[in-house]
Amino acid sequence: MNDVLLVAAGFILLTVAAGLIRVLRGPGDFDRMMAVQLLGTGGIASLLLIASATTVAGVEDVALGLALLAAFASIAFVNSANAGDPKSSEAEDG
Amino acid sequence: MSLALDLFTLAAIGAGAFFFFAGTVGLLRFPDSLTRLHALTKADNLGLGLVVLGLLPRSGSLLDALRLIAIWALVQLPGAATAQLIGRALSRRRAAE
Amino acid sequence: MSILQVLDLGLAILVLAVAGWTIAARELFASVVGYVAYGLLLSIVWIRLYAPDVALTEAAIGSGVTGVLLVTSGARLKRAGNVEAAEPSGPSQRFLAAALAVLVAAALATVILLLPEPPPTLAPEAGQQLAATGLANPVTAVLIAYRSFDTMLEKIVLVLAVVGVWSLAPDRVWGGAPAPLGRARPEGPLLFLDQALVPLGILVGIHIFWVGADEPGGAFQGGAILAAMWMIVMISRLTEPPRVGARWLRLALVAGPAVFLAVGLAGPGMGGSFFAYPAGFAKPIILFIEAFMVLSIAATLPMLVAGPPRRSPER
Amino acid sequence: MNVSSLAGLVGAALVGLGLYGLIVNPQPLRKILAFNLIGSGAFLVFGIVARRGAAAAFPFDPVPQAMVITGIVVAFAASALAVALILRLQEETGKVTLDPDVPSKPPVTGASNP
Repeated sequence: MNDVLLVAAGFILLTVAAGLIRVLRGPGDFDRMMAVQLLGTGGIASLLLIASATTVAGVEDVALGLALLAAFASIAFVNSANAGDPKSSEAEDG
Repeated sequence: MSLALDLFTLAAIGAGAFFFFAGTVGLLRFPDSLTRLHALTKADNLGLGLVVLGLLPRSGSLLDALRLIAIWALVQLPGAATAQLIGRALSRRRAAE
Repeated sequence: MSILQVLDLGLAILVLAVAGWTIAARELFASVVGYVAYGLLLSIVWIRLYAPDVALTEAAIGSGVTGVLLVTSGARLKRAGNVEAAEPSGPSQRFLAAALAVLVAAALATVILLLPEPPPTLAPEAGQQLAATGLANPVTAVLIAYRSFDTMLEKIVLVLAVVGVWSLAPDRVWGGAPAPLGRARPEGPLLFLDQALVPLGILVGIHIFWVGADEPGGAFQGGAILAAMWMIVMISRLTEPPRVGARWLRLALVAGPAVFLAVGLAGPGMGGSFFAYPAGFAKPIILFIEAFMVLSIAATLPMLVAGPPRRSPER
Repeated sequence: MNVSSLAGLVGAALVGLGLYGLIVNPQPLRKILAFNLIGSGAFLVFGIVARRGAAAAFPFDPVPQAMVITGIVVAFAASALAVALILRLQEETGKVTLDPDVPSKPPVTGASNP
């Protein structure tokens, strides 16, 4: 059973990592971000699977933290990504 | 009983892995950013949700099970919000063109 | 080869590939996106090394907050516009750099393959006294009890970094607020996150600090999550970075190291020597110190990301 | 090969990659990023020392792990200070390099001292 969980973890990690080709190709900043968001969710999924198979204690809390921080990174990225919209790229006050 | 639970775990995790696969294929093959966003949100939501569902019978206590569900819920909130933000920014850009 | 070994090898290749991308990418943004992905993968590597505490710290500070610092400042640099950088390196310089890098990496790899056998360890020593601290998480015990002096000095380094960043401000804006983190116009989904995610995130941060005594987690990780939540609220412009002259901010910044030092100085009176905790009261004292450290970290990290003051205090 | 030497070799390779990026890349923010790669490579080496030191019912040696945790925080503080210096340099001179061959420009914003 544990081996099956590890295979599933490896499969999910590999697929979402293949999605990182979007980071290479772009074309836009948002496409890159989407690939990282998918990696974040898939990473959390495979983390939970690996933890369940190898019995590392307390990994649920790590996953909880990862979920929050992946969210934080995506929000900051949306904030500074280039949407090509001149109005929303703010004029900073000095 | 435990065989049935194991089968349930296998089925749910397999389905979750399938959704991650489908999401990645969509992310790589779909023609523009909005359709890619569509693929991403499905994988995000259902992929992790099914994996968590499959792991529930293996969690030691009720508290652990609740924690797993909380992880899934916590991923959904920002997932939905960033999808909205990206979609809005993309449609603004489309309108500007 | 077992399945776990295949998984480890695949993970190693992935980490190196993404790290290579962050070096090779043309634009800063693409490179930083790669860096955050790299941090996520590295957390999984840390779980495989049985280091969940480090996995959480790496995800929180190593990748998350550093990534946000770099994209935020990249956007500020771009906005200032017309930036002259040095010429890209020529082929010969690239070759020399690559040769040097390979040499250093090879030397390090040799050292790793020749590490002494049996490996030296402090784990038994750390385990022996664990019961006296009342903690169950040995990493927290090392941080706050056995090597407490290191951890306190490290908190002071954080305060010094804030002083260093602030001192780069021009005189006329001294005491004012740093530039805002977000765009001018708040957006609906961000406000939704402020209402739904941030309260939950604050709970999770406190939870991770609290369970850090017995399970993976602790002051650094919990504080970093609270810092991230504060930054989300600043990005959505519901609140602005505070004036650097504000008294509450300065108290929050120094509270961690100050309380830590005070307890350490009280050591000779209570337990016999500098930084000795009295027997029986170690756990409550450790949690007391950690609570102030959480506060300080939650205040320090956002101020480091926000940068020096940019608005004059009168405004 | 077991997981700890594999992770150690990854750490060594990361130090090499980061060093290359640090020397070759002209953009200063990218240099900071490369520097962080070197840092995480060094932390991984610490990580395998911790993993190899498993003893007395712990699957790891907690001392190196605690040092990595403080190290990550200090590395972030150093990055933040470096970023602030770069932004200030750019504000003062309009360039983001210390290379004397690149001509400096008058300040772009009015935020500098007279």
